[in-house]
Amino acid sequence: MIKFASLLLIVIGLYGILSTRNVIKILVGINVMEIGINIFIIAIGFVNGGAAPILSVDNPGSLLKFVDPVAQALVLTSIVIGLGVTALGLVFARKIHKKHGTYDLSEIGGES
Amino acid sequence: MNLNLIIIITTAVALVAYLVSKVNDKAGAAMTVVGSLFALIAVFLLRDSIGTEITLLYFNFNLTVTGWYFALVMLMAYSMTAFFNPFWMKKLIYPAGYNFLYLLSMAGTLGVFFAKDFITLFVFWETVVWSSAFIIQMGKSRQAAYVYYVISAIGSMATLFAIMFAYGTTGTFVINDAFGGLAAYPGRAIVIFVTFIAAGMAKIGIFPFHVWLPFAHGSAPHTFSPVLSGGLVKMGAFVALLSVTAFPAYKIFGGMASFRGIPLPIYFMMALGAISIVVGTLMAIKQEDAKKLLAYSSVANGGYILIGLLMLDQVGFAGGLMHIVNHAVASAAAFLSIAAVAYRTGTTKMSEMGGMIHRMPITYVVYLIAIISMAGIPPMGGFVSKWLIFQGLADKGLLFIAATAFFGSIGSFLYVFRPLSAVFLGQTFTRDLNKKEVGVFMLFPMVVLTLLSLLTGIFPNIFLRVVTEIQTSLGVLPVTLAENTIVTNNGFLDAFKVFIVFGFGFAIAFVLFIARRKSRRVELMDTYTSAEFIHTRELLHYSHSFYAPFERLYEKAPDTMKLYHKAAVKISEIGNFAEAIFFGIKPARTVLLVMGTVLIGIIAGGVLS
Amino acid sequence: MNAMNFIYAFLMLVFVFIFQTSLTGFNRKVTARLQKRYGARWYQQFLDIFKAMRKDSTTHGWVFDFGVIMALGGIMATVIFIPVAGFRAFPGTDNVFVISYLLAVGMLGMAMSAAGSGNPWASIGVGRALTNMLAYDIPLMIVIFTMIFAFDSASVGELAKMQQGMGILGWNAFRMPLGGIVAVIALMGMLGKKPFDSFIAPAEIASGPMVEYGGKHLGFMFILHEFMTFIEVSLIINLFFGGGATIWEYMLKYAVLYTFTNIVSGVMPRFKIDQAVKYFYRVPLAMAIIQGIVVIFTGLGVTIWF
Amino acid sequence: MMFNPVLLIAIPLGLAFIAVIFKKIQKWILALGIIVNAVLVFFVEKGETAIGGFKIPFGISLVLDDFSAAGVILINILALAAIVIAFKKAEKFAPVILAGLAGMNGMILTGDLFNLFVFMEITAISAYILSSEGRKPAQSFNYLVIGSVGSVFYLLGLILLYNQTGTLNMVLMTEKTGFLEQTVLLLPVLLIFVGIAVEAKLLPMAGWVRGVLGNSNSYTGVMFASVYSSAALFVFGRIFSQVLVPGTTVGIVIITIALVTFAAGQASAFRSKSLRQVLLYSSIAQSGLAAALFATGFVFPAVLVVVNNAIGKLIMFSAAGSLEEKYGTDDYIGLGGAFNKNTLTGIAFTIAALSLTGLPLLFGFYAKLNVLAAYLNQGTFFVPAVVLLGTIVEGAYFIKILIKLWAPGKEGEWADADQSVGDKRIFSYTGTIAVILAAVLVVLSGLLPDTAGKLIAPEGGLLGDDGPAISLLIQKGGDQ
Repeated sequence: MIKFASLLLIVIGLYGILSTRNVIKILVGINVMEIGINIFIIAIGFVNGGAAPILSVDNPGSLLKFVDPVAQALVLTSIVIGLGVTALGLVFARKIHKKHGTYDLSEIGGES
Repeated sequence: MNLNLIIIITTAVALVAYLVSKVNDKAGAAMTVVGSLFALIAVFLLRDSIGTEITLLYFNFNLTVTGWYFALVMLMAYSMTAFFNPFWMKKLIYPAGYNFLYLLSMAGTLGVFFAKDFITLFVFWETVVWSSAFIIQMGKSRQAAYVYYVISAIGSMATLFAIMFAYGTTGTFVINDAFGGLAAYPGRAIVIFVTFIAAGMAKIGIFPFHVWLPFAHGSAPHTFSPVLSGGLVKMGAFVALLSVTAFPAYKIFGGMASFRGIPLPIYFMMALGAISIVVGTLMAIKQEDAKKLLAYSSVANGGYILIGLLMLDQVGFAGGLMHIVNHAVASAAAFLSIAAVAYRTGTTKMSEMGGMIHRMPITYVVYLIAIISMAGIPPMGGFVSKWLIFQGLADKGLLFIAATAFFGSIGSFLYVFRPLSAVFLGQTFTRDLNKKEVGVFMLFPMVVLTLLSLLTGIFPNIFLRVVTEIQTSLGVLPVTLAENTIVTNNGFLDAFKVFIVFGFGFAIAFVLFIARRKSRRVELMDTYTSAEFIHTRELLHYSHSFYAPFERLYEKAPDTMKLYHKAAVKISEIGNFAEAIFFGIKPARTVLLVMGTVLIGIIAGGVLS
Repeated sequence: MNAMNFIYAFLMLVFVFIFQTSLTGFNRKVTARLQKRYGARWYQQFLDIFKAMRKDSTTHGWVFDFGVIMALGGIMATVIFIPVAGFRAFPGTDNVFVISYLLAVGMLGMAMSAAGSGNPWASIGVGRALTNMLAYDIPLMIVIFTMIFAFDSASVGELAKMQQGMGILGWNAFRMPLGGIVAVIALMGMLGKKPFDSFIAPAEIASGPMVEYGGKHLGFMFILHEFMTFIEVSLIINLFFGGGATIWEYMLKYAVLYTFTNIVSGVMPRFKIDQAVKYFYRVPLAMAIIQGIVVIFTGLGVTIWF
Repeated sequence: MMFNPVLLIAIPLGLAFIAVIFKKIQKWILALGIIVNAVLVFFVEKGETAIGGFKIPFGISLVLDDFSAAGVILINILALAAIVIAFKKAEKFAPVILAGLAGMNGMILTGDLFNLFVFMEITAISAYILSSEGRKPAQSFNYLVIGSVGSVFYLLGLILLYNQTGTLNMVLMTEKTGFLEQTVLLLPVLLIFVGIAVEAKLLPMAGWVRGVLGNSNSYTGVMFASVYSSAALFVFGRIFSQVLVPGTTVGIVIITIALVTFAAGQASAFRSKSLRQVLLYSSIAQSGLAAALFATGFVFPAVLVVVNNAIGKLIMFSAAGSLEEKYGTDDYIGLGGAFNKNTLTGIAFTIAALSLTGLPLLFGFYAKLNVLAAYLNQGTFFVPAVVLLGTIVEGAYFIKILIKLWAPGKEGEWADADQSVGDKRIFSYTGTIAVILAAVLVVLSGLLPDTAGKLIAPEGGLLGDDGPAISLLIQKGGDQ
């Protein structure tokens, strides 16, 4: 269920990118997409009733009961990268505003 | 001296010429004379080593008598034209580059004629193409180099396709083996034949590839036009030759539908040659620029060569091979004489000159002999080769081709007479009254070429002996030669006797002429003008729109160049479309396109699987 | 090739000159009668030529002279190659291409000399003459080409001989009727007879190429014209009307054909030059091609068809 | 002495951080990093290297086979050349460039699909920043958005694959996807394709290219057109020729897209009037060709195309950017005779253009020959025909530019040096030497194609058995 919800988030993000001309809102759309994909990764790695993938005295049991640790590692990296890209995007947004006085791409006209 | 050394030395001389030209451009130009004469003599001496094979880097050469023959023609054009080079250095933007490329392209042609495998052929071919394109741009038109390159590229790429296709089919690049193995694949063979010959057709200037000749020949530096028309065009003839001999076109298409013994694919090519004769002739008739006129005449003569070569028989084929020499000599001489005139007057427009015969009589004679040969009038070489081609056509009964050949032949009287009349005869323009004949250094090559024209016309058998050797080496029945006579199925020609009888007639007329009272010399302006007083020389010279009544008949004929323009416009439109669709400032559209791609991919994948 | 050949050749030239010039004089009378005039005497043409040769002349430079000599020389050389009733001064040189192209040397010389005179009328005339040539020569050459293909020979003498001994229907003009018609029309063009005379066009372009000639130059031109007429008519006689078994037969046929062209010319108006081209490329060219196709693809006319 | 390939990533990455700290000397750090990498790249150990002590299928590994060796050598040498040509333009971006280089080396070397994603993002971020040099923030933003969406798609596809196979290691992935059905693979492979295609410049995904490359300078142009693009194409090759070899259905889709890219790129370049625009469209076209080859499995010809394009665009983009800086325009019609006083640069530019067109005696001919031979040996005639038609168009626009830049003068008059736009020098001395060296390399490798082929593929093949077939044939004149 959560998988589909996350996919829905990705679609919402895409819709956001497609439907707006506002730079900031586009960035928001990207972020929504990224959150969607992150949740999707987690959901893929999730095992119902599984424990944290740490071998300990409490939890020496069968491997099948673990939640996939790789997925979680991936998400961590992905979040960091998303953060970087968003920050850079905001810098560009600021520059656009400085140069053109607007955040709206359709008001910029042809910047070639 | 072997071929490798010749190629290496000429390339080295090219480099030296480049460096020398940086210091003194005339000295560098002199190097081109030395280099090309060296190559001419060295290749001439290669006669004894015909039949040997040799390798340089990854190039493989095979010394055939065919290659030897073509190479001599080419080097003759190069070396004779080279004598003009020193006088034109001032006009060139890159004298050093010109001298370098001049010799480099010459070395390149050698590689083409002696190539044993396709890679060698193609590499040297393209070297010639781009080095000459860079020379052409130094002339009067940038457009010319562009058109030249693009048309050449169309031909080259088609040929490359053929080469690779043949390689894919037979697994070898060696010309004879690769083509020889095609007999088992007649379907592929047609594609390969048509695409392979394309480069040759583009180079000879066969319709519809002829558009580059008037541009390039007409606008190239005056010292390069003779090479283009006399020499480089013949490279195309070489490829056409390969496509009927190495390819064994007659053998491979032997089983196909044929027209009077000519298999249809070959007949189609001959028909293109015939169209070129007509188009070249008609266009030449209406040109106003002497060099453009000669360029179109090259188109027409290229048609003769192609038709002759494609016949691959005893007589017509010999005519085609012989015409290569004759046209090279005649057209180089004609271009050189126009260049000599341009050297003095600074123009090649026919309506801007007149009466140059009184200032440059030797140049006039050179041009006269050249056009007599070009129009195929005895006693010059051009007649012999055209005679052979006519005899070959008559033997086979190729009516339509022959009709165009006659048209081109008679039509050539019209167009070759035009520069004669407009540039050399008629009233001398006031501006040109103090002009002088060009110097000995420039007259020398012109006179040599003129003598060659006479030699081929009076003793054609000297050249035809080599032609018979070529025919024998290609497995064709050689043309029959008696002592002075050429014998064909339906007639024979004794060129020497024709010359003697002509001399006899001329002698009688001459005696008759001087026996009568000497006539009084009057000024050129002293002519019958219906009692009007005209003092302006320029107004008493009829040169513009010489054949106006005839030109009117086909002034609405479509221009082939438009076809290429249209293609270019279409490509630009596709480009515009792609740019408008794919590139923009807003990311939304691209994202949408990306999603669309995935979607279409999924649908296509679903449909396909 | 020995001295006798040259003597024969010279004698032939003399004969041709006398014969053709007389015939021209005779035809001047015929034309006059057509026009309800009395006309000059039959030897008037000789008088004209000799008078011109005796007069003073002016020249416009060396090419003006050289062109005249080259023209007459070339034309006389061509005459020598023409077989007359089986007679050839130089055996084995009567190839039809040689004859028709050697003729061009003479024409080129004439054109050169005319254009060298510096008179624009002359250049206009030359331009028209060349255009006219482009018009009539193509249909004729196609027919001749067909003939060479059919009989496997390009020798004018042999082609003439092949038609003899089969009666009048053996002539190529009847074996290849369309070709025969084309040949006669082309002959009109070659001779510059009306309706194809716009390159001389008396009273229109001040007599065309000849405008600057006088004195011996004009005399040369007259002689040249006679020789040229002989070549052209002879070519048609030999190729289409069976030549002649004897010289008398030949002369008779020749006189009839030549007079015929003159009579036709006498009642014709004049084509403009582009009209002439259009005409030749419509009717005679089509006929020539049809004739060619018939002969090459069916063999009709090669084997006699009755 | 052989070094661990991880140094190729670690050194520039480390220096990047150092450069951030020591801003004063960052340009020397940049020079040091690039040079060290360019030298080091010849002395790295072949084979698989595990990172972080994990055994190979479990941890991240670096793979240095002939393919990736060719890739990293090319990238690092190009990066060095780009710096040499326009050091002034590069020095203020020192950390970005170093990080980007680390990212690219990582992209090519890594044997792990997720790790590839990380390196691609590092590279992409450095590219976004470099693109801001064009002072067109909206274009940079456009690039950033498309890039981000592309990477999200890549990640999605990757996760779907991971879900199916349970691995991220490329070798294992190859094995496991072999058991899966084509229909199952369709979506993830397409998503991954789209993600990589953004950087590899295949057409619907390359909407950012005109804005970014069209405003590049003598440094960034080279970086985008030749360095980044080569790295992306090597990744494309690795994935689609080896890891996720597309089946017929996906293959047809990908190859069609690639060929459309090729055709549209050539057509757009043909119509463009600005030098950089011509070049960027030509780059797109070349990418399309390389991608088509990779997707068909012709790795060696594809690598030749990539190398040829990279060297050619190195020379041409730097010259174009420099011309724009010197004359304020890169409209080639307004630059008539610019090579008049820059003969050496002009010759290098000419050689590069002719090589891209595939003229003989130059490296490009060898590449083209291999491309054609690969297809025709296989019995495909359509693609060679498209390639050759494209070549005609390509030749047309390049010769137009060359003629314009070499021979100024009005139509109908002789070419005249006095008509040229000016005599400003295009490059500094070092820059001229660099482009001349690159041109000499093109000529030499064209004259000795067999040696060049051996350098690129020492074992006679890359990622399989598609060895340099033509190379050997040339040597023997086809006597086989």
